[in-house]
Amino acid sequence: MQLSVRFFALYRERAGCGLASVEVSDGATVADLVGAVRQRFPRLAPPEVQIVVAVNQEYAEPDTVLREGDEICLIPPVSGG
Amino acid sequence: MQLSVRFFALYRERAGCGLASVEVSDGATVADLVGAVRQRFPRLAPPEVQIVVAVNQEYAEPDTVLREGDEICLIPPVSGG
Amino acid sequence: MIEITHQPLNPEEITDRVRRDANGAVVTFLGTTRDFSEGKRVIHLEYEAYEDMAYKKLEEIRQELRVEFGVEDVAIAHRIGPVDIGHISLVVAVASPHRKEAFLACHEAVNRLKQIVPIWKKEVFEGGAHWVACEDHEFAARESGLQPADG
Amino acid sequence: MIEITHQPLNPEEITDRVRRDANGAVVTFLGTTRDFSEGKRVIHLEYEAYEDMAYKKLEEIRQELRVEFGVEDVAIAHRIGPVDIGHISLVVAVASPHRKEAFLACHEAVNRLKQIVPIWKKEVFEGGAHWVACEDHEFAARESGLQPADG
Repeated sequence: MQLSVRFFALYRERAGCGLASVEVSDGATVADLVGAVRQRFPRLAPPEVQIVVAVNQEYAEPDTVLREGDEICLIPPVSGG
Repeated sequence: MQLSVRFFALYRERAGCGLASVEVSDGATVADLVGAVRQRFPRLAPPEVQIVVAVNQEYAEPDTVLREGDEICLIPPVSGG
Repeated sequence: MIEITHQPLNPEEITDRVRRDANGAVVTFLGTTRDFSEGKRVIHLEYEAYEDMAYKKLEEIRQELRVEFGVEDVAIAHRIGPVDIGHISLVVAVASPHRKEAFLACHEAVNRLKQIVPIWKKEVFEGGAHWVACEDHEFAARESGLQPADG
Repeated sequence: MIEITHQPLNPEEITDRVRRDANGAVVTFLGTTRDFSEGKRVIHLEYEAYEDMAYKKLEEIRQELRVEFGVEDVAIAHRIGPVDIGHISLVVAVASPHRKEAFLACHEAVNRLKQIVPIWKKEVFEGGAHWVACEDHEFAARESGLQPADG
Protein backbone atom coordinates (compact mmCIF):
# COMPACT_ATOMS: atom_id res chain seq x y z
CA MET A 1 0.00 0.00 0.00
CA GLN A 2 0.98 3.65 -0.47
CA LEU A 3 1.26 5.78 2.68
CA SER A 4 1.59 9.55 2.87
CA VAL A 5 4.30 10.60 5.31
CA ARG A 6 4.72 14.16 6.61
CA PHE A 7 8.01 15.73 7.67
CA PHE A 8 8.55 18.74 9.91
CA ALA A 9 11.48 20.89 10.99
CA LEU A 10 14.80 19.03 10.82
CA TYR A 11 13.29 16.09 8.95
CA ARG A 12 11.53 18.38 6.47
CA GLU A 13 14.82 20.07 5.68
CA ARG A 14 16.77 16.81 5.51
CA ALA A 15 14.14 15.15 3.31
CA GLY A 16 13.91 18.24 1.16
CA CYS A 17 10.10 18.03 1.23
CA GLY A 18 7.20 18.14 3.69
CA LEU A 19 5.27 15.19 2.32
CA ALA A 20 6.26 11.92 0.61
CA SER A 21 4.41 8.88 -0.61
CA VAL A 22 6.07 5.67 0.60
CA GLU A 23 5.35 2.11 -0.55
CA VAL A 24 5.10 -0.60 2.15
CA SER A 25 3.53 -4.06 2.17
CA ASP A 26 0.05 -4.55 3.63
CA GLY A 27 0.19 -5.10 7.40
CA ALA A 28 3.40 -3.06 7.68
CA THR A 29 4.28 -1.63 11.10
CA VAL A 30 5.67 1.74 12.10
CA ALA A 31 9.12 0.12 12.23
CA ASP A 32 8.70 -1.15 8.66
CA LEU A 33 7.67 2.29 7.50
CA VAL A 34 10.64 3.94 9.19
CA GLY A 35 12.91 1.43 7.42
CA ALA A 36 11.38 2.31 4.05
CA VAL A 37 11.65 6.05 4.74
CA ARG A 38 15.29 5.75 5.81
CA GLN A 39 16.08 3.89 2.59
CA ARG A 40 14.45 6.57 0.50
CA PHE A 41 15.97 9.48 2.54
CA PRO A 42 19.32 8.23 3.88
CA ARG A 43 20.29 11.75 5.09
CA LEU A 44 17.25 11.98 7.39
CA ALA A 45 18.92 10.67 10.55
CA PRO A 46 21.91 8.45 11.30
CA PRO A 47 21.05 4.79 11.97
CA GLU A 48 21.70 5.00 15.73
CA VAL A 49 19.09 7.74 16.19
CA GLN A 50 15.57 6.50 16.82
CA ILE A 51 12.89 8.22 14.75
CA VAL A 52 9.62 9.00 16.55
CA VAL A 53 6.42 8.57 14.54
CA ALA A 54 2.90 9.92 15.09
CA VAL A 55 -0.02 8.03 13.58
CA ASN A 56 -3.31 9.91 13.36
CA GLN A 57 -1.86 12.62 15.61
CA GLU A 58 -0.85 10.26 18.41
CA TYR A 59 2.64 9.01 19.27
CA ALA A 60 2.93 5.41 18.03
CA GLU A 61 5.00 2.39 19.05
CA PRO A 62 7.30 0.66 16.52
CA ASP A 63 4.97 -2.37 16.39
CA THR A 64 1.84 -0.34 15.61
CA VAL A 65 0.26 -1.73 12.44
CA LEU A 66 -0.48 0.85 9.75
CA ARG A 67 -3.52 1.11 7.53
CA GLU A 68 -4.20 2.85 4.27
CA GLY A 69 -5.27 6.46 4.89
CA ASP A 70 -3.44 6.78 8.22
CA GLU A 71 -2.06 10.28 8.89
CA ILE A 72 1.64 9.59 9.45
CA CYS A 73 4.21 12.12 10.58
CA LEU A 74 7.87 11.82 11.53
CA ILE A 75 8.52 13.84 14.69
CA PRO A 76 12.03 15.14 15.38
CA PRO A 77 12.80 16.05 19.04
CA VAL A 78 10.35 18.82 19.97
CA SER A 79 11.49 22.23 21.23
CA GLY A 80 8.50 24.50 21.58
CA GLY A 81 8.11 27.13 24.26
CA MET B 1 10.64 57.81 78.94
CA GLN B 2 7.80 58.50 76.49
CA LEU B 3 7.57 56.22 73.45
CA SER B 4 5.41 56.74 70.38
CA VAL B 5 3.61 53.55 69.38
CA ARG B 6 1.88 53.05 66.02
CA PHE B 7 -1.12 50.82 65.42
CA PHE B 8 -2.32 49.37 62.12
CA ALA B 9 -5.35 47.42 60.90
CA LEU B 10 -7.03 45.41 63.68
CA TYR B 11 -4.97 47.10 66.40
CA ARG B 12 -5.67 50.56 65.00
CA GLU B 13 -9.39 49.86 65.10
CA ARG B 14 -9.27 48.26 68.56
CA ALA B 15 -7.12 51.07 69.99
CA GLY B 16 -9.30 53.64 68.29
CA CYS B 17 -6.23 55.53 67.12
CA GLY B 18 -3.15 55.05 64.91
CA LEU B 19 -0.60 56.53 67.27
CA ALA B 20 -0.27 56.70 71.07
CA SER B 21 2.33 57.99 73.46
CA VAL B 22 3.16 55.42 76.15
CA GLU B 23 5.19 55.95 79.34
CA VAL B 24 7.73 53.25 80.28
CA SER B 25 10.75 53.28 82.56
CA ASP B 26 14.25 53.78 81.12
CA GLY B 27 15.74 50.48 79.96
CA ALA B 28 12.29 49.01 79.25
CA THR B 29 12.07 46.09 76.86
CA VAL B 30 9.56 45.28 74.14
CA ALA B 31 7.76 43.01 76.63
CA ASP B 32 7.51 45.88 79.13
CA LEU B 33 6.10 48.15 76.45
CA VAL B 34 3.52 45.56 75.37
CA GLY B 35 2.43 45.27 79.01
CA ALA B 36 1.99 49.04 79.26
CA VAL B 37 0.09 49.18 75.96
CA ARG B 38 -2.22 46.33 77.02
CA GLN B 39 -3.00 48.15 80.27
CA ARG B 40 -3.86 51.32 78.38
CA PHE B 41 -5.84 49.49 75.64
CA PRO B 42 -7.33 46.36 77.24
CA ARG B 43 -9.49 45.65 74.16
CA LEU B 44 -6.43 45.39 71.88
CA ALA B 45 -5.96 41.62 72.12
CA PRO B 46 -6.86 38.96 74.65
CA PRO B 47 -4.04 38.03 77.08
CA GLU B 48 -3.32 34.65 75.47
CA VAL B 49 -2.58 36.24 72.09
CA GLN B 50 1.04 37.30 71.59
CA ILE B 51 1.49 40.78 70.16
CA VAL B 52 4.26 41.18 67.58
CA VAL B 53 6.26 44.39 67.69
CA ALA B 54 8.48 46.08 65.11
CA VAL B 55 11.21 48.43 66.32
CA ASN B 56 12.71 50.73 63.73
CA GLN B 57 10.97 48.74 60.99
CA GLU B 58 12.40 45.39 62.05
CA TYR B 59 10.65 42.58 63.92
CA ALA B 60 11.87 42.66 67.54
CA GLU B 61 12.18 40.04 70.29
CA PRO B 62 10.41 40.53 73.65
CA ASP B 63 13.76 41.19 75.39
CA THR B 64 14.87 43.92 72.96
CA VAL B 65 15.70 47.05 74.97
CA LEU B 66 13.99 50.22 73.78
CA ARG B 67 15.45 53.68 73.48
CA GLU B 68 13.93 57.12 73.25
CA GLY B 69 13.07 57.97 69.62
CA ASP B 70 12.65 54.34 68.51
CA GLU B 71 9.99 53.86 65.84
CA ILE B 72 7.66 51.32 67.44
CA CYS B 73 4.73 49.62 65.76
CA LEU B 74 2.38 46.84 66.87
CA ILE B 75 1.94 44.35 64.03
CA PRO B 76 -1.24 42.24 63.88
CA PRO B 77 -1.04 39.02 61.80
CA VAL B 78 -0.24 40.16 58.23
CA SER B 79 -2.45 39.26 55.27
CA GLY B 80 -1.18 41.06 52.17
CA GLY B 81 -1.29 39.64 48.68
CA MET C 1 11.10 47.83 41.13
CA ILE C 2 9.05 47.78 44.30
CA GLU C 3 5.90 49.80 44.66
CA ILE C 4 3.07 50.27 47.14
CA THR C 5 0.33 52.38 45.66
CA HIS C 6 -3.29 53.46 45.96
CA GLN C 7 -3.61 53.34 42.18
CA PRO C 8 -4.88 50.38 40.11
CA LEU C 9 -2.02 48.08 39.11
CA ASN C 10 -1.01 47.59 35.49
CA PRO C 11 0.36 44.03 35.22
CA GLU C 12 1.69 44.45 31.70
CA GLU C 13 3.72 47.52 32.59
CA ILE C 14 5.09 45.81 35.72
CA THR C 15 5.96 42.64 33.76
CA ASP C 16 7.70 44.69 31.06
CA ARG C 17 10.10 46.02 33.69
CA VAL C 18 11.70 42.60 34.17
CA ARG C 19 11.88 41.57 30.50
CA ARG C 20 15.35 41.56 28.95
CA ASP C 21 16.81 39.85 25.88
CA ALA C 22 18.87 37.55 28.13
CA ASN C 23 15.73 36.28 29.91
CA GLY C 24 13.87 33.42 28.28
CA ALA C 25 11.28 33.05 31.03
CA VAL C 26 8.96 35.54 32.71
CA VAL C 27 6.55 34.47 35.45
CA THR C 28 3.92 36.92 36.66
CA PHE C 29 1.63 36.38 39.63
CA LEU C 30 -1.57 38.36 40.00
CA GLY C 31 -3.34 38.35 43.34
CA THR C 32 -6.97 39.22 42.71
CA THR C 33 -9.75 39.83 45.20
CA ARG C 34 -12.22 36.93 45.45
CA ASP C 35 -15.97 37.15 45.67
CA PHE C 36 -16.24 34.45 48.35
CA SER C 37 -14.12 33.89 51.45
CA GLU C 38 -14.81 30.86 53.65
CA GLY C 39 -18.29 30.56 52.19
CA LYS C 40 -19.28 34.18 52.74
CA ARG C 41 -19.86 36.70 49.95
CA VAL C 42 -17.35 39.53 50.16
CA ILE C 43 -18.75 42.85 49.04
CA HIS C 44 -15.68 44.99 49.48
CA LEU C 45 -11.99 44.78 50.39
CA GLU C 46 -9.58 47.21 51.92
CA TYR C 47 -5.80 46.95 52.23
CA GLU C 48 -3.68 48.83 54.72
CA ALA C 49 0.14 48.97 54.89
CA TYR C 50 2.84 50.08 57.28
CA GLU C 51 4.45 51.52 54.21
CA ASP C 52 8.04 52.26 55.23
CA MET C 53 8.53 48.84 56.76
CA ALA C 54 6.66 47.12 53.92
CA TYR C 55 9.05 48.66 51.37
CA LYS C 56 11.97 47.49 53.48
CA LYS C 57 10.64 43.93 53.77
CA LEU C 58 9.82 43.72 50.05
CA GLU C 59 13.36 44.83 49.25
CA GLU C 60 14.62 42.16 51.66
CA ILE C 61 12.61 39.53 49.77
CA ARG C 62 14.07 40.72 46.48
CA GLN C 63 17.59 40.36 47.88
CA GLU C 64 16.82 36.86 49.17
CA LEU C 65 15.55 35.81 45.73
CA ARG C 66 18.76 37.09 44.19
CA VAL C 67 20.87 35.03 46.59
CA GLU C 68 18.75 31.86 46.66
CA PHE C 69 17.60 31.62 43.03
CA GLY C 70 20.06 33.85 41.21
CA VAL C 71 17.26 35.97 39.76
CA GLU C 72 18.15 39.59 39.05
CA ASP C 73 14.92 40.82 37.59
CA VAL C 74 12.09 41.08 40.11
CA ALA C 75 9.22 43.55 40.31
CA ILE C 76 6.67 43.65 43.12
CA ALA C 77 3.71 46.01 43.30
CA HIS C 78 0.99 46.00 45.97
CA ARG C 79 -2.15 48.08 45.82
CA ILE C 80 -3.59 49.45 49.07
CA GLY C 81 -6.85 51.15 49.98
CA PRO C 82 -10.21 49.90 48.68
CA VAL C 83 -10.02 47.21 45.97
CA ASP C 84 -13.16 45.96 44.20
CA ILE C 85 -13.89 42.23 43.76
CA GLY C 86 -12.03 40.73 40.81
CA HIS C 87 -9.45 43.49 40.77
CA ILE C 88 -5.70 43.10 41.18
CA SER C 89 -4.17 43.74 44.61
CA LEU C 90 -0.70 42.26 43.97
CA VAL C 91 1.64 41.81 41.01
CA VAL C 92 4.91 39.89 41.32
CA ALA C 93 6.96 39.50 38.13
CA VAL C 94 10.20 37.52 37.94
CA ALA C 95 12.31 36.99 34.84
CA SER C 96 15.36 34.80 34.40
CA PRO C 97 17.26 33.04 31.62
CA HIS C 98 15.51 29.73 32.41
CA ARG C 99 11.99 28.94 33.62
CA LYS C 100 12.59 26.88 36.75
CA GLU C 101 14.20 29.72 38.71
CA ALA C 102 11.53 32.17 37.56
CA PHE C 103 8.69 29.90 38.74
CA LEU C 104 10.29 29.03 42.09
CA ALA C 105 11.38 32.57 42.87
CA CYS C 106 7.99 34.08 42.00
CA HIS C 107 6.12 31.51 44.12
CA GLU C 108 8.50 32.02 47.02
CA ALA C 109 8.19 35.80 46.77
CA VAL C 110 4.43 35.58 47.20
CA ASN C 111 4.75 33.11 50.09
CA ARG C 112 7.21 35.34 51.95
CA LEU C 113 5.23 38.47 51.25
CA LYS C 114 2.23 36.89 52.95
CA GLN C 115 4.36 35.96 55.97
CA ILE C 116 6.47 39.00 56.73
CA VAL C 117 5.34 42.14 54.90
CA PRO C 118 3.22 44.42 57.11
CA ILE C 119 0.18 44.72 54.85
CA TRP C 120 -3.33 43.82 56.00
CA LYS C 121 -6.53 42.89 54.23
CA LYS C 122 -9.99 43.63 55.57
CA GLU C 123 -12.94 41.77 54.11
CA VAL C 124 -16.32 43.44 54.38
CA PHE C 125 -19.34 41.11 54.27
CA GLU C 126 -23.04 41.82 54.56
CA GLY C 127 -23.44 42.74 58.21
CA GLY C 128 -19.81 42.38 59.23
CA ALA C 129 -16.13 42.74 58.50
CA HIS C 130 -12.90 41.11 59.54
CA TRP C 131 -9.18 41.46 59.18
CA VAL C 132 -7.90 38.34 57.41
CA ALA C 133 -5.52 36.08 59.42
CA CYS C 134 -6.65 37.69 62.67
CA GLU C 135 -9.10 34.85 63.38
CA ASP C 136 -7.30 33.88 66.59
CA HIS C 137 -7.64 37.39 67.88
CA GLU C 138 -11.27 37.52 66.83
CA PHE C 139 -12.06 34.14 68.28
CA ALA C 140 -10.21 34.80 71.49
CA ALA C 141 -11.87 38.19 71.71
CA ARG C 142 -15.33 36.69 71.35
CA GLU C 143 -14.53 34.00 73.90
CA SER C 144 -13.37 36.55 76.41
CA GLY C 145 -16.40 38.75 75.81
CA LEU C 146 -14.45 41.47 74.00
CA GLN C 147 -15.89 42.95 70.82
CA PRO C 148 -13.78 44.16 67.89
CA ALA C 149 -13.53 47.92 68.00
CA ASP C 150 -15.17 48.10 64.57
CA GLY C 151 -18.22 46.20 65.69
CA MET D 1 -8.49 28.72 25.20
CA ILE D 2 -5.75 27.15 23.15
CA GLU D 3 -4.20 28.93 20.21
CA ILE D 4 -1.38 28.47 17.73
CA THR D 5 -0.88 31.59 15.68
CA HIS D 6 1.49 33.46 13.38
CA GLN D 7 0.46 36.74 15.03
CA PRO D 8 2.26 38.43 17.95
CA LEU D 9 0.90 37.27 21.29
CA ASN D 10 -0.92 39.63 23.65
CA PRO D 11 -0.22 38.34 27.20
CA GLU D 12 -2.71 40.66 28.87
CA GLU D 13 -5.58 39.54 26.64
CA ILE D 14 -4.66 35.86 27.17
CA THR D 15 -4.39 36.34 30.95
CA ASP D 16 -7.75 38.10 31.06
CA ARG D 17 -9.39 34.98 29.65
CA VAL D 18 -8.67 32.99 32.84
CA ARG D 19 -9.58 35.71 35.36
CA ARG D 20 -12.82 35.18 37.26
CA ASP D 21 -14.14 36.58 40.54
CA ALA D 22 -13.76 33.15 42.18
CA ASN D 23 -10.03 33.02 41.34
CA GLY D 24 -7.66 34.71 43.77
CA ALA D 25 -4.48 33.71 41.94
CA VAL D 26 -3.38 34.07 38.33
CA VAL D 27 0.03 32.83 37.16
CA THR D 28 1.21 33.75 33.68
CA PHE D 29 4.32 32.37 32.01
CA LEU D 30 5.90 34.15 29.07
CA GLY D 31 8.47 32.33 26.98
CA THR D 32 10.63 34.93 25.27
CA THR D 33 13.34 34.46 22.67
CA ARG D 34 16.86 34.89 24.07
CA ASP D 35 19.74 36.70 22.48
CA PHE D 36 22.30 34.04 23.40
CA SER D 37 22.04 30.26 23.25
CA GLU D 38 24.92 28.15 24.52
CA GLY D 39 27.27 31.10 24.18
CA LYS D 40 26.35 31.94 20.59
CA ARG D 41 24.51 35.10 19.55
CA VAL D 42 21.15 34.26 18.04
CA ILE D 43 20.10 36.64 15.28
CA HIS D 44 16.75 35.15 14.41
CA LEU D 45 14.33 32.42 15.48
CA GLU D 46 11.72 30.44 13.65
CA TYR D 47 9.02 28.17 15.07
CA GLU D 48 7.27 25.43 13.16
CA ALA D 49 4.29 23.32 14.33
CA TYR D 50 2.46 20.19 13.31
CA GLU D 51 -0.64 22.20 14.03
CA ASP D 52 -3.45 19.65 14.24
CA MET D 53 -1.51 17.38 16.57
CA ALA D 54 -0.15 20.32 18.57
CA TYR D 55 -3.71 21.53 19.29
CA LYS D 56 -4.63 18.00 20.34
CA LYS D 57 -1.63 17.67 22.67
CA LEU D 58 -2.20 21.12 24.21
CA GLU D 59 -5.82 20.18 24.90
CA GLU D 60 -4.55 16.96 26.48
CA ILE D 61 -2.29 18.97 28.79
CA ARG D 62 -5.20 21.19 29.76
CA GLN D 63 -7.26 18.13 30.69
CA GLU D 64 -4.38 16.71 32.73
CA LEU D 65 -4.05 19.98 34.66
CA ARG D 66 -7.76 19.85 35.43
CA VAL D 67 -7.46 16.30 36.81
CA GLU D 68 -4.16 16.67 38.65
CA PHE D 69 -4.42 20.20 40.06
CA GLY D 70 -8.15 20.91 39.89
CA VAL D 71 -7.58 24.04 37.80
CA GLU D 72 -10.40 24.94 35.43
CA ASP D 73 -9.04 28.10 33.91
CA VAL D 74 -6.09 27.56 31.60
CA ALA D 75 -5.08 29.43 28.46
CA ILE D 76 -2.16 28.46 26.24
CA ALA D 77 -1.03 30.37 23.16
CA HIS D 78 2.04 29.58 21.03
CA ARG D 79 3.35 31.79 18.27
CA ILE D 80 4.89 30.16 15.21
CA GLY D 81 6.85 31.49 12.24
CA PRO D 82 9.66 34.02 12.67
CA VAL D 83 9.97 35.58 16.15
CA ASP D 84 12.44 38.38 16.86
CA ILE D 85 14.80 38.32 19.85
CA GLY D 86 13.09 39.46 23.06
CA HIS D 87 9.62 38.75 21.73
CA ILE D 88 7.07 36.37 23.19
CA SER D 89 6.75 32.89 21.68
CA LEU D 90 4.61 31.30 24.40
CA VAL D 91 1.98 32.42 26.92
CA VAL D 92 0.54 30.04 29.52
CA ALA D 93 -1.97 31.53 31.96
CA VAL D 94 -3.53 29.55 34.83
CA ALA D 95 -5.99 30.88 37.37
CA SER D 96 -7.38 29.18 40.45
CA PRO D 97 -8.92 30.11 43.79
CA HIS D 98 -5.56 29.63 45.57
CA ARG D 99 -2.00 30.29 44.46
CA LYS D 100 -0.27 26.95 44.98
CA GLU D 101 -2.31 25.12 42.33
CA ALA D 102 -1.91 27.99 39.87
CA PHE D 103 1.90 28.02 40.24
CA LEU D 104 2.30 24.22 40.03
CA ALA D 105 -0.13 23.78 37.14
CA CYS D 106 1.43 26.60 35.10
CA HIS D 107 4.95 25.26 35.62
CA GLU D 108 3.85 21.74 34.76
CA ALA D 109 2.04 22.94 31.63
CA VAL D 110 5.23 24.50 30.30
CA ASN D 111 7.29 21.40 31.17
CA ARG D 112 4.87 19.07 29.37
CA LEU D 113 4.53 21.37 26.40
CA LYS D 114 8.28 21.18 25.89
CA GLN D 115 8.18 17.36 26.08
CA ILE D 116 5.21 16.31 23.97
CA VAL D 117 3.82 19.11 21.80
CA PRO D 118 5.05 18.91 18.19
CA ILE D 119 6.46 22.39 17.87
CA TRP D 120 10.07 23.07 16.87
CA LYS D 121 12.41 26.00 17.28
CA LYS D 122 15.19 26.86 14.85
CA GLU D 123 17.94 29.19 15.98
CA VAL D 124 19.78 31.09 13.29
CA PHE D 125 23.33 32.24 14.19
CA GLU D 126 25.94 34.08 12.15
CA GLY D 127 27.04 31.48 9.63
CA GLY D 128 24.74 28.67 10.75
CA ALA D 129 21.46 27.44 12.09
CA HIS D 130 20.18 24.55 14.11
CA TRP D 131 16.95 22.99 15.32
CA VAL D 132 16.97 23.09 19.12
CA ALA D 133 17.00 19.71 20.92
CA CYS D 134 18.17 17.98 17.74
CA GLU D 135 21.80 18.10 18.92
CA ASP D 136 22.02 14.31 19.06
CA HIS D 137 20.92 14.09 15.48
CA GLU D 138 23.33 16.83 14.46
CA PHE D 139 26.24 15.36 16.36
CA ALA D 140 25.58 11.88 15.08
CA ALA D 141 25.17 13.29 11.60
CA ARG D 142 28.52 15.10 11.74
CA GLU D 143 30.25 12.01 13.09
CA SER D 144 28.92 9.90 10.26
CA GLY D 145 29.87 12.46 7.62
CA LEU D 146 26.32 13.59 6.89
CA GLN D 147 25.55 17.28 6.55
CA PRO D 148 22.25 18.90 7.54
CA ALA D 149 20.13 19.46 4.46
CA ASP D 150 20.10 23.20 5.18
CA GLY D 151 23.88 23.46 5.12
